[in-house]
Amino acid sequence: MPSHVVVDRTAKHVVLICASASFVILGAIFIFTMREGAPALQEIGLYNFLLGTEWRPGQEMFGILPMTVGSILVTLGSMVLAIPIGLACAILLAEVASFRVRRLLRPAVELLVGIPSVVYGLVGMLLIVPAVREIGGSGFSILAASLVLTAMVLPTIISISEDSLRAVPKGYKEAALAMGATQWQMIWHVQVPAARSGIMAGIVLGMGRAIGETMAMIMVIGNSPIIPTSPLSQGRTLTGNIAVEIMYASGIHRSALFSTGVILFLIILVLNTVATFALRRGLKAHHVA
Amino acid sequence: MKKLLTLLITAGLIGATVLTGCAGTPATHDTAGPTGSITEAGSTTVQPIAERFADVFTQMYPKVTVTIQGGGSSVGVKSASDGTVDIGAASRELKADEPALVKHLLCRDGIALATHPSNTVTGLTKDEVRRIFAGEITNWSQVGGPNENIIVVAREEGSGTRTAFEELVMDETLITNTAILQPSNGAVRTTVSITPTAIGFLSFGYLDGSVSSLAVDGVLGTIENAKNGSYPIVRPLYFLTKEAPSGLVKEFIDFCLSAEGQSIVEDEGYISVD
Amino acid sequence: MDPKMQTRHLDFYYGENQVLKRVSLNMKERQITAMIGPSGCGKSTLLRVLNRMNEVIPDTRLQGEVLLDGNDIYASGVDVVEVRKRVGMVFQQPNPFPKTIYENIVFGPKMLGRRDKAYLNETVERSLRAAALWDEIKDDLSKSGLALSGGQQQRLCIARALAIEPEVILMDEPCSALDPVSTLKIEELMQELKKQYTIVIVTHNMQQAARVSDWAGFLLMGELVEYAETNEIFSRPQDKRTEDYITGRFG
Amino acid sequence: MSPKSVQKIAKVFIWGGGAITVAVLLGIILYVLIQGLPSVNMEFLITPPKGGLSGEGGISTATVGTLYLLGITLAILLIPGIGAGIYLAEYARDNRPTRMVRYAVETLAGVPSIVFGLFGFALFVTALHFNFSILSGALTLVCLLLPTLIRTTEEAIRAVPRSYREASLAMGASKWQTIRHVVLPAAMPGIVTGIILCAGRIVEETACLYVTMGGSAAMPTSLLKGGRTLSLHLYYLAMDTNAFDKAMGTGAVLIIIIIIINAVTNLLSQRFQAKMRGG
Repeated sequence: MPSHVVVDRTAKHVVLICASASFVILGAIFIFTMREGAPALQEIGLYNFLLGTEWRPGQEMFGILPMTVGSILVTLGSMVLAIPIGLACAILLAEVASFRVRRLLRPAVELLVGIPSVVYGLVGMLLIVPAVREIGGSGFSILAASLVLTAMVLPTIISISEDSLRAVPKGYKEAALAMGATQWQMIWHVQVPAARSGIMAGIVLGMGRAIGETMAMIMVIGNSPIIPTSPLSQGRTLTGNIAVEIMYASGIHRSALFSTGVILFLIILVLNTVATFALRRGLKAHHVA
Repeated sequence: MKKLLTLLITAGLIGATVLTGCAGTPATHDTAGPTGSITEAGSTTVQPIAERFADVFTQMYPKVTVTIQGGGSSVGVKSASDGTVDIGAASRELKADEPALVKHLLCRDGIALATHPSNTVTGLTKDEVRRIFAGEITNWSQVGGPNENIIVVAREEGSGTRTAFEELVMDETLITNTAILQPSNGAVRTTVSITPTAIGFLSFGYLDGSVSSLAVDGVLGTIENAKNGSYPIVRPLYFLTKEAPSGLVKEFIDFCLSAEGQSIVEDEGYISVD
Repeated sequence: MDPKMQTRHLDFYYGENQVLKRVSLNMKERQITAMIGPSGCGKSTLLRVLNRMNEVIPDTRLQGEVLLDGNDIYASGVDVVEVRKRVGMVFQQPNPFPKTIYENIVFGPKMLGRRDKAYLNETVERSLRAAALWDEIKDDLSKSGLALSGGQQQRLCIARALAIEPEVILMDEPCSALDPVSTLKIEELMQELKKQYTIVIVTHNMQQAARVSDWAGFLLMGELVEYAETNEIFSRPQDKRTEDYITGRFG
Repeated sequence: MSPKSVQKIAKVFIWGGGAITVAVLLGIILYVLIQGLPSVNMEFLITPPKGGLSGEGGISTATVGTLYLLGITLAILLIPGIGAGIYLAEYARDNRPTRMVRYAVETLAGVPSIVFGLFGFALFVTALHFNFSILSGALTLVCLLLPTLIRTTEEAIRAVPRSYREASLAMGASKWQTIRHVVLPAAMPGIVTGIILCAGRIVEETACLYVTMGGSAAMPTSLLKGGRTLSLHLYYLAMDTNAFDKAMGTGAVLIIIIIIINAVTNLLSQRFQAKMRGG
């Protein structure tokens, strides 16, 4: 066999092994967290674990509903602000801004992704928490966490929405303008609906980032395992539950934290599948057109 | 391009190595003495003292390396019993369901009640403390302070400080879940120091000017008061070994319990054992 | 004289779709054979089959034989690299690598394991001279191949193909992306090259086929309708369909 | 309301969105720099932090820890990451195994950092006895960053024109020679951008390192020693000490590093795009 054939074959196998690595890692993560988390689920029961409202490891009470609610609330809270701001910024970048404005704004958005989450947490702790305390409560709150998250998910929403707004075929836009629509009418009634799937995907991925955020959350949310009763109330996220307690936990407690990881993993799995589906549908829509 | 990549990686590695060399421990003269390594893990309350012990010990015996890691009291118990480390550290008594280990009483630690320096309340009874952390007393005016809601700051479940606090103060009642929970003594101190109406508990070793320490049952939280037994919230800090220690490990523990070791304990703000 | 290359009863499929139907064709040594026909008739596919470039595209199937000096290049045990070394190819779009001119030309020899500097230098000069490019760019060898004009890029690609000393050169509409002056240069170059190499060219430009080729074949829907000497086919086409095509009645 | 006044309101909305985004960014950066830069000086950069409860000292060991982690992580990450990217772009057919790999890469990209941390904690720290160490942190980061590098590599390779491959193959180069000598060099700018992106993530990342690196403030003298990165150091300073000035100083250093990394990425991709065009 000529030597280049041997090299070719070896290379092919090497890159194949590389490619299977991510599959193996994903499997390993699932199996490991599952295995470590299983004893807790067996002991506590899925129902009590998911719907229990008390998290008191010392008393063998492991209900993660407060954390699930906490994660959902901070995520929704951040979306309330991030969606309109992000969408506006994406429209600005994709359609309205001049080349020069874009050249300033784009790196700004990229930079926003790069700032470490602990920096967001620190700024949140020193600026936002005291500000929220002025309204009431301790300041460590769902509201403070939502505000910090807003800044963190903005870039995700902006960049994916901008891409999908740009992907809208020129023909649509020109047709609308030629019929006498104002620029805004064109954007709102033609471009945004056409880019709907992509914008949805951006929002869903932003939600994924919000749910997954850990360090900034534990720095500003207070980490109380209670179901928040108001935006000023403290709370705890699923991610925070793991990070705050994993270092000192043992036995069933430790196992319950791994189970929390499994739940997080499953939530992200669902969100990602939704986002992928939305993106694909968006692409298909343009192909048909 | 390839060069740039290699550069990136080697720059990282070389930079790390060079800096390690420059900033590493000062060169010590070669003295005869034991060689080998000791590993310790467990309670983060013990960690700062253990790090000081390790520093001084390795200066005495340069051929010995001592690795100190955190992890918490439960980790200390677990890793000492399964042999992952030579020495485990715990800042509480062993629980009934935990394996039996050899305990070495290293020192004692008082747990202080910390408030914001601007708070006018200077003392509480032990029962008031319990009721505040249980969520029964929720306003400073109920204990002689201004009409402000009390913001309770506690450690998270599993922490040795929390376990000790529960044993010494809470007396079977539970710490309210509406408390802000922070994952370290330092984080409790920070939270109290930036929250005017907060109260938290933390190890004596962590007290500094940023928070004020309350008197409990009329006794101020100081080392002397803890030592003479009048301050009510004091817990033991242990080194744990699987069996009676021997060789290098024994040498290290003996050093910690010696007069020299105990002076380090006092330096760090803990209570020495005589 | 035996033909340099030969196809025998060649069938070729993309999936279920048959694009070549029992094509049998002789390509004579040191002559230019042109394939003409409307787009989609299979002429580019036929060209790719001649140096097994069709194998790059997945899900294709081939039946029949392709002979190079009488040996089937698809027989088992034949090394595809050896085939492509002997049968070079020039593409429709000039496609120099984003490397220097020098690197572009020595790429092939290097891949085949030639490393000695002297040989490589000599190869660069020989190939560029053969491609009539040497005088224009001999001082710019370290410039990017992409910095050349379109016509120069295509001649660079020809030089690159010549560097591995092939016996046959396949040209897939080599002038379709070029201006008339560049086209003329390439056509002149082909007449030079023909003295040493066997050339097969695919073109949709009938004037070009008439100008440069010695033999011409007319392909229609995968079928070789007619194959003869070029002046034969253009002056006295035997098949009605060929006549219709070259007189411009369709296509 | 007339379309014209709607248009006016819409303009305010659109420009408002942009303005808020810029304001948030500038607000954070300026706040951290103004609060932090006064504590940044040569001494801050080269003295080791005291660690523990004390916020005293500088950031030297955290800087070394970051560089160390950066070097080790990239060294382990590059081959599997780029290799998998090559596979997906050049070899993969549209079949079940390929779809499974793609699904794995997409899913892995979304898994939260703390879940990687749990995994690293269970596998590297506990099961494999690497303990809290640079190595455990690096291996966890490799898992976390793999999808990023795979995706950027694949995209960069797909952007290489088909004609390059054909030219190379037609000259008798084998498939691997074509990839190695034609495709990869042409895709290099994209791949390098991906690698720098990963470097940025290593600098930013905290959650998964928080539970795998131990956070020792001492100089990391070997792979199996614990350590902290600048981000982790910032976390410990902010949460465990009252040294907010030092925390801000560390934040300022981090922000400057990130700004430099972003600038280099932009510069590189511009320069290589120019080169590809034949400048």
